[in-house]
Amino acid sequence: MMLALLVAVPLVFGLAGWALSRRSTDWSRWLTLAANAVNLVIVAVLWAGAEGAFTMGTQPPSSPWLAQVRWPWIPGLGISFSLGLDGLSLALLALTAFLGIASVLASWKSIKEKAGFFHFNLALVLAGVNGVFLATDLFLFAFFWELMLIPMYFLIDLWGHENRHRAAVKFFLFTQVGGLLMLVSIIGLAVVHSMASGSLTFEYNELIGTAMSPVVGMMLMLGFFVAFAVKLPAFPLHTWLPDAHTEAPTAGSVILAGLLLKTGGYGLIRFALPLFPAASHSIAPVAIAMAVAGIIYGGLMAFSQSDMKRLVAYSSVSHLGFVLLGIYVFTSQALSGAVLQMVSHGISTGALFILVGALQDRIHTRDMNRMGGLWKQVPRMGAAGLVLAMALVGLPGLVNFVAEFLVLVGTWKVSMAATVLAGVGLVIATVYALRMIQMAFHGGPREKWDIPDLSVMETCVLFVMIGLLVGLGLFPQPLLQIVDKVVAGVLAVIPSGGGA
Amino acid sequence: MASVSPEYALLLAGVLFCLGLVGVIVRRNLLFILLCVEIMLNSAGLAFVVAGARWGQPDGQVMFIFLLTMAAAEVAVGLALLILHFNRRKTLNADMMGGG
Amino acid sequence: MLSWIWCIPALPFAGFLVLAVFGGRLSRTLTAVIGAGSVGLSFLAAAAASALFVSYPPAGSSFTLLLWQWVNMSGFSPAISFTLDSLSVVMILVVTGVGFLIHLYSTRFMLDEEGYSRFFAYMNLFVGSMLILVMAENLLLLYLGWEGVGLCSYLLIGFWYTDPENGRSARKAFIVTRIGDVSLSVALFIIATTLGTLDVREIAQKATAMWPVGSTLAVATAALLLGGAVGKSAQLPLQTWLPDAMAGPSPVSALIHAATMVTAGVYLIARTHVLFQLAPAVLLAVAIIGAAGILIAGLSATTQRNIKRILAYSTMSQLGYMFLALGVGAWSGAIFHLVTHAFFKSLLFLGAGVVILAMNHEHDVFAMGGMARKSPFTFWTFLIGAFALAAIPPTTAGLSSKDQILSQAWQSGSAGKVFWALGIAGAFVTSVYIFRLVFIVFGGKPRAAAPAGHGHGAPSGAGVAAGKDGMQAGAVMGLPLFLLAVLCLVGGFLSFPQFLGGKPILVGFLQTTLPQGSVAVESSVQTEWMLSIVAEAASLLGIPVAWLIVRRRLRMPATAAASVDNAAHVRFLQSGWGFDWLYDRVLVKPFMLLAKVNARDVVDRFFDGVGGLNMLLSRGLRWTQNGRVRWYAAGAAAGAVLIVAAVVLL
Amino acid sequence: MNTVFALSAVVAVAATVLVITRRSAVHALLYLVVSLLAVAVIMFLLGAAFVAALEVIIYAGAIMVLFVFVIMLIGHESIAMNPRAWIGPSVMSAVLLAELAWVLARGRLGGASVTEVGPKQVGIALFGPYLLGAEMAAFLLLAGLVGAFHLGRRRN
Amino acid sequence: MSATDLLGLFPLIILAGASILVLMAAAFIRRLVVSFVVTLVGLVAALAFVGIAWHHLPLKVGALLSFDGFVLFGFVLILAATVFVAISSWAYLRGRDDEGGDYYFLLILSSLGACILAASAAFASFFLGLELLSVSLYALIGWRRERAAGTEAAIKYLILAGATSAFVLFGMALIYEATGSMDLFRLARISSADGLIAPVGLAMILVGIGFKLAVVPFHLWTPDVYDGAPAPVTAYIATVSKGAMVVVLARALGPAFVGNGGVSHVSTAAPPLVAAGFPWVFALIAGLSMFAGNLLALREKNVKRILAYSSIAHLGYILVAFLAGGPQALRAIAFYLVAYFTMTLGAFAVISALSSPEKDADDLEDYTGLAGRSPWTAAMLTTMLLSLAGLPLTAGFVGKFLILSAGAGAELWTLAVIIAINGTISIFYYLKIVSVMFRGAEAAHAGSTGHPLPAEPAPAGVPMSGAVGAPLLAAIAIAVLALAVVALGVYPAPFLSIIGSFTAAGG
Repeated sequence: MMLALLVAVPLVFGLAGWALSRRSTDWSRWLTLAANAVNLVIVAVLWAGAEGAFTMGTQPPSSPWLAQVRWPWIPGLGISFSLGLDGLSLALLALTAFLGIASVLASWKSIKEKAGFFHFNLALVLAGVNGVFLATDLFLFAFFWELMLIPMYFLIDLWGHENRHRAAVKFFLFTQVGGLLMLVSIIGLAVVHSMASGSLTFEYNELIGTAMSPVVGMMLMLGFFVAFAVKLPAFPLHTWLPDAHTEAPTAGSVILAGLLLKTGGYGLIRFALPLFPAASHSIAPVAIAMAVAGIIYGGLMAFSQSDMKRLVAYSSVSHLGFVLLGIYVFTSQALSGAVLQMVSHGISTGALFILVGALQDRIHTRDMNRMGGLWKQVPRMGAAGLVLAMALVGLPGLVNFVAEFLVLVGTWKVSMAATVLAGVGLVIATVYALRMIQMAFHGGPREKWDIPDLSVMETCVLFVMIGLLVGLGLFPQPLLQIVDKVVAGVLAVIPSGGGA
Repeated sequence: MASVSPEYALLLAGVLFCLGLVGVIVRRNLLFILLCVEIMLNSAGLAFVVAGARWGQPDGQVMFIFLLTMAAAEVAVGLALLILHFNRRKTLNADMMGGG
Repeated sequence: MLSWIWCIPALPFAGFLVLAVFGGRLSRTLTAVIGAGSVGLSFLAAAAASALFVSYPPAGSSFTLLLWQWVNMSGFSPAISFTLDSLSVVMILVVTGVGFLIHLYSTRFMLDEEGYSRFFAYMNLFVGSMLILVMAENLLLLYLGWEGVGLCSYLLIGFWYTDPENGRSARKAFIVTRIGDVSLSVALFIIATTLGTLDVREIAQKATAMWPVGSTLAVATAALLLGGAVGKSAQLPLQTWLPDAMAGPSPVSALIHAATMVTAGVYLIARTHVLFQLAPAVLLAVAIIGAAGILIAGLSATTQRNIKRILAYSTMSQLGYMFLALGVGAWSGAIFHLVTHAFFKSLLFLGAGVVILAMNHEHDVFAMGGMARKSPFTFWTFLIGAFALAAIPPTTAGLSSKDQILSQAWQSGSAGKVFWALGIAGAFVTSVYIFRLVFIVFGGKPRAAAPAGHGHGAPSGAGVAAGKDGMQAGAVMGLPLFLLAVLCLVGGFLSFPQFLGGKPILVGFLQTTLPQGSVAVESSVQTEWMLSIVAEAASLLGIPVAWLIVRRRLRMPATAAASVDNAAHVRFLQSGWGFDWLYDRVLVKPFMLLAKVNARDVVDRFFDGVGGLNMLLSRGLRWTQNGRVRWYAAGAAAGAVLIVAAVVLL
Repeated sequence: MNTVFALSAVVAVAATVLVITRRSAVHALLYLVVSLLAVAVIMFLLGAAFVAALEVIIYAGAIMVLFVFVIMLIGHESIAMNPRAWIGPSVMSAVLLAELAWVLARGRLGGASVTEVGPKQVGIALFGPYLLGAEMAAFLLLAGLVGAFHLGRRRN
Repeated sequence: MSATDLLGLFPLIILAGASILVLMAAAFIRRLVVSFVVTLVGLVAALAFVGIAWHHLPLKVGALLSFDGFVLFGFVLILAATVFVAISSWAYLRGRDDEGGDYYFLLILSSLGACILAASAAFASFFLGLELLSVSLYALIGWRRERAAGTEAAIKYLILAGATSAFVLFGMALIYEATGSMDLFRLARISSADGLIAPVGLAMILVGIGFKLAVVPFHLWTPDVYDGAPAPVTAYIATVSKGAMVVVLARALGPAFVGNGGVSHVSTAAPPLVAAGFPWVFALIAGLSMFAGNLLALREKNVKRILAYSSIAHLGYILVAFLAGGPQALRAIAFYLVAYFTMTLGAFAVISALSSPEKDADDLEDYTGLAGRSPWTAAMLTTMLLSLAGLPLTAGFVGKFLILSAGAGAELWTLAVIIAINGTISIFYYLKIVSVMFRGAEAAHAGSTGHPLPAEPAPAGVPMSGAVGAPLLAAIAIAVLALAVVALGVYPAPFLSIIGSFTAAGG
């Protein structure tokens, strides 16, 4: 019931806000904010319940789910509206609600025209993302998966920057081709299952463990893999990301980087691995190679950008390489690290985009060649930028470090080469992060800017996010504990998985 | 009434059909194109008659009659359109038609 | 009893937080009080803790304070926990003690700079991180402090951020050390995955139990740890960042790039000496690196013009001594030299700071001169520092520690003799470059009139006026100089050579953490005498040589001087043996090129191609839509032909 | 295989060829009438006297007259054809024809003879089982009529 | 035939009667509204009688017509579509000095033809229905005599329809000659046993079918005719004439594919048709149609032509399901037809609502800033386009899903992947239109509107503005269609069960 609310609340509030925005656009803002607040509360309640379940062990060992909802939807096709919550979903749902609030606040002033429609789209994306994180019916999953795209497309296409139209379409096409292939795979899986069991169903819990020939398994798995690799984005399929990130409005970038990319990693952990353990295991080397390539290539690209948002975008490519790496080495540390990395990257990059957005609102450019010496002007921005740059670097004390370290520790057992190369990636991260700080805030002012420092609201948002980064950096354990069960469950089914 | 092998008659129909087809594709003059369509239809009719004769059933001829009516209707509308077109464009050249 | 030691690092952090949040709105006085005060308190706490530790030694002569479990996973559960043993006690005393003095000095030195609070925020953050580094119970926490000090070093080198050149130096420092850090982190991966713990003590036990001496894993681990150490301690081959790091304010150089951070590498090796003992090859490498470093850096120092660069190279060469000590297994000797070095090198830097301020931010020694007359107090303190560095009586600091190192080198097997010889040569070079500096800067009469400041931050007219002389600068800047000078004079007695009737207090104290190494076999008094006499001779010989060099150089006409300076070997030495040039060609340039070439993601071109292909096909197909009914009919006919063909043939 | 059939077949083909090659619409029309008559003869030979008559009356008569009217209305223009335009289509239909011929050849050539089907049977069939069809045909004509009426109407 | 069998005829009879009535009424009262109302009543009545016939399935009227659930489903589809076309035609013809009597007459007749086609059981009825449909359409396409494009479109359509009908007829003749049967359902049982003549005949019939479905390579006429015809008529061609043909195709040839796994299973005890390589032909046609349609649309700037091309692709999708065979596939086809009808009708309804007497609103330019001028219309059109693109919350998504499942069920993996790829390609041009609609709105904000249509007459532009008569009705129709699209997309379950009963009943 509560799970359904997580999806319904943003939807309803968003619609209401849109409708009321004819009267005053503030309605849409407040309502979207409220929707996320409500969601945050719900998540908190669920989390408390989960903690209880862990401490008291009340959670039935049989089912991995902390909570479930299942209503008939299209019985004729064995499709039901079924949602399931476990630690992984919980962590990401929390992230969603949090970033939702952050993005609304961040774009409070900057969105002036068609604010009602804007916030409706925002709410719709969030609803879709929540749905993705909760769906345990594969059709429903695909449904939400595609659902996320449309409002995101509008966010980019209507409120984006110079080349928004091209970027929006590019984003849509890339994700769509993956999505449709995944749909084919989903159907294929259901068909294979029905041939074996005689009953057509799309229910995750029933499809799991479907026996199939290696070839079929590989084919179907590839469908999923491509979809998620595009979304993640993994190395050769990443090129939509820089454009989309660069052109999207601040809130869009935050959602995109903070949440949509996470759906890729989530999909891999939730579906690609458990549904096709054998195939996943056999493709692991490729995935690891892609991951490492992404880490290094992304860093290199980030270094060579002069557009600040592009730089951050490419840094995302690099950092999500760690997620892919952590997922496909099949060790508990690495996998937990990957999840942690998703959360940390969500927060840090989100914050970074908020910062860059704030900067762009003031000086109307993202070109770092025109910045420089801004620290004098806007010390608070500078300080925030510095901390976030350190998050990119993976400085200890911030959660990003814990995540990356876990991933690498886990990877070492499997592939030393990958670990070392990823380490090189960390050095490159240092290079581009410092370059960003240097070009934007340090050095002499290249142009005369006379701009206000962060507003109170922006400061608060960023302060909270940075606080979270540090807090989780020193106390990551609660989060790790929440996902621990999921990690164990996933690795249990992988042939060589479960490596301590 | 000496017997006529249906196959040869069918062959003849085929020949006529193909000639009509060639005409439709080759001729630029809309009037000719319509004529050629008529040839094709007529050959189809012939084929029906042949088939009917082959089985000694009236159905073939019935179909021919239907075909005849259809041809008539088609020609009526077609020629009307033709005139309309000619009055506007002052030519019947099919390739002078717009579109594409 | 010691459960409150968490506040030793906590105090500077608190200071940092306060300054970071309210920095802008605080008065300079208040800032100074908070900035220096937090470190001062931390020093008192450290002192108290040490006192308690000494008077009531805890069980196992080490006390561990577990704050909370950082990560808790099967086979990987590092904690946030501090440990207090003899080594860390020594370290925290040095860090907080010297740190406090330098803070005190800075309150005056930086007074005229803008970003006053920013400076102290960074400095406090640094002290905090350094304390975490030395108090960390497990290597992951140590790594946290390790990166923290790296960050602070970056921030403080680039403190005057408006000058891009400083930014460059700062980035260089961070990135180069970062390379070492990666090697260190890989070492951590090996330890974590194979030994299943990062707790230093457990590592010691398990490693000795699981890894035979010279086993691959042991060697690899030790080598990787060494990689980290050379990065931080600016030893070969990652030493190139330190001279550039002098772009930062003098107190920064004193604290971070002389007294504390750069010695972290030494500390790390000492901490994990068990692993190194398991890898003799690596241990030898440490010694070689050290020995080489002594000479390479020392020789470079003899040709520098920038006063701070001279000191920087000197630091590298002194760190070389420490590494040499570690290499020959004289752990406590290394730490001893670390301590004394902290005394005299920070003294030298602070003195240099006064001079620079007086010269209105002029760094070229040849533009200076006659400082002795202008500011006698600075001169005398600086001179003491110089003596200490050159290990010449009456100062004892450098003397005893270096003497110990050399004697242990001598005793450490066959290679030891070579190392000893190199050490002696190093001693000679040391006194040459330091006294060259002294003669040029303090001797003679003022050469170039103090040129206009290089304009870091505010015009520091007040700085010049005040900075003329430490004394006139008032107690605030004078006191630290004085105290450090005293420490240089007496510091050696912490472990005065026994044949001179000294007591190895420090060494004995460290015993509990660091085994005596080869010092155990105390060699005969005669050898001891012989060794130290030779060393002294070498050092003393340096002074006249330096005098000759300086005199010749100063008598030269400008052109000749220029030609000398431009001589190939001089420039080679000045450039620090051309390492920068090498790295620039081999690493930096190619990286830049790659980045430049691929600025527009080449992968994307492929996808553009796909899109273009679609558009191309589209255009091609549109050609079929030419509006000609005859053509359309032909299409249909063709279709008919094909279908019939398919049906007939299939 | 009697000569009459062969003869009329030849005539039909020849006339049709002329139809599609004439420049002048009137000539083509006349040739088409000829070919239709030939076809009528063949139908007669096939024992379908009734439709043979219809062929002559309606096709050669009524429909062709329509064409004549149109030609009178708009005067016949002659549009040049370029000879090379013939190649493709001719080849294509040749292929089609070949396929057809081959198929027929694989069939039973010179097989069963045909039986005559008189007008009576046709009438019975048309207004028996095909009654609905007749109705539909009626509506078909009506549709054509109305359509032509609308299109032919002058602007009012 | 018994009396109850006549029940099946009633809808047809009523249609015929209605057509005459319209003609009469037009003769006396030359008012557009009258013809419209009569038409509407006739269609509704026919629908009602379909409901009655529903309870007495299966019915067989002589040799020519037979009725089963799927046929009645087709009737409902055709009649409902005609109702919507009639409505938007009313709004469209208004102010084009036309009393529309014979327009509606022909509209009804073509629907009658479509119904006959759907219900046909013999060659004769198949052919007559086909022709009735075509001949009525000739005039409807060229309806606006003043527009050259219309006339030329009509001529093209007439010539091609005539030629392809000749193919169909010749094919029928061949089959009749070979098998002696003119039973439509005999087609599915054609096998090599019938010699080679019969398959060739079937191949020639396919030419005619392909022409009506506008699939490669018989698709070339589509853009010109869609462009030239009046918007409502275009909608009619896009939906009814294709739908009827799909129904009859599924009835006549569907059985040939039942039970076999489609192309990949040629060997397994497959029905004769399969042996004759027809599956390959269909597979090829389907794949080519998808690619050709979507690729052609990529660079198109004319909305009507874009929709023409996209319809080619959509028929390709349907053919995949047809190829899969079996009840699953039949259900998929049925649902996709409904979805396709709804969204296509909706799109064209918007277009015709936006069209001015001078010109149809078909340039992409005309849509810049639509969202700014009349947000509701823009929203409706967006819904339709997103549905055509097959995105969730719309019927298109579920439809595509069903098609894919049908394909996967028959293990037509290649075609399934081709669908996926094409789904992506198509996104590009659908989004292009959507983007333009909103983009201009921004331009309007910036002060420079693109090329806005005159706000009047754009009745649906302000559907809630209480405009009377035609515009209001058209607006309501559009709203209904949009709602249907969303409803089918969000909660298709009940509708699927209805379809299930249709396809099952007396099938």
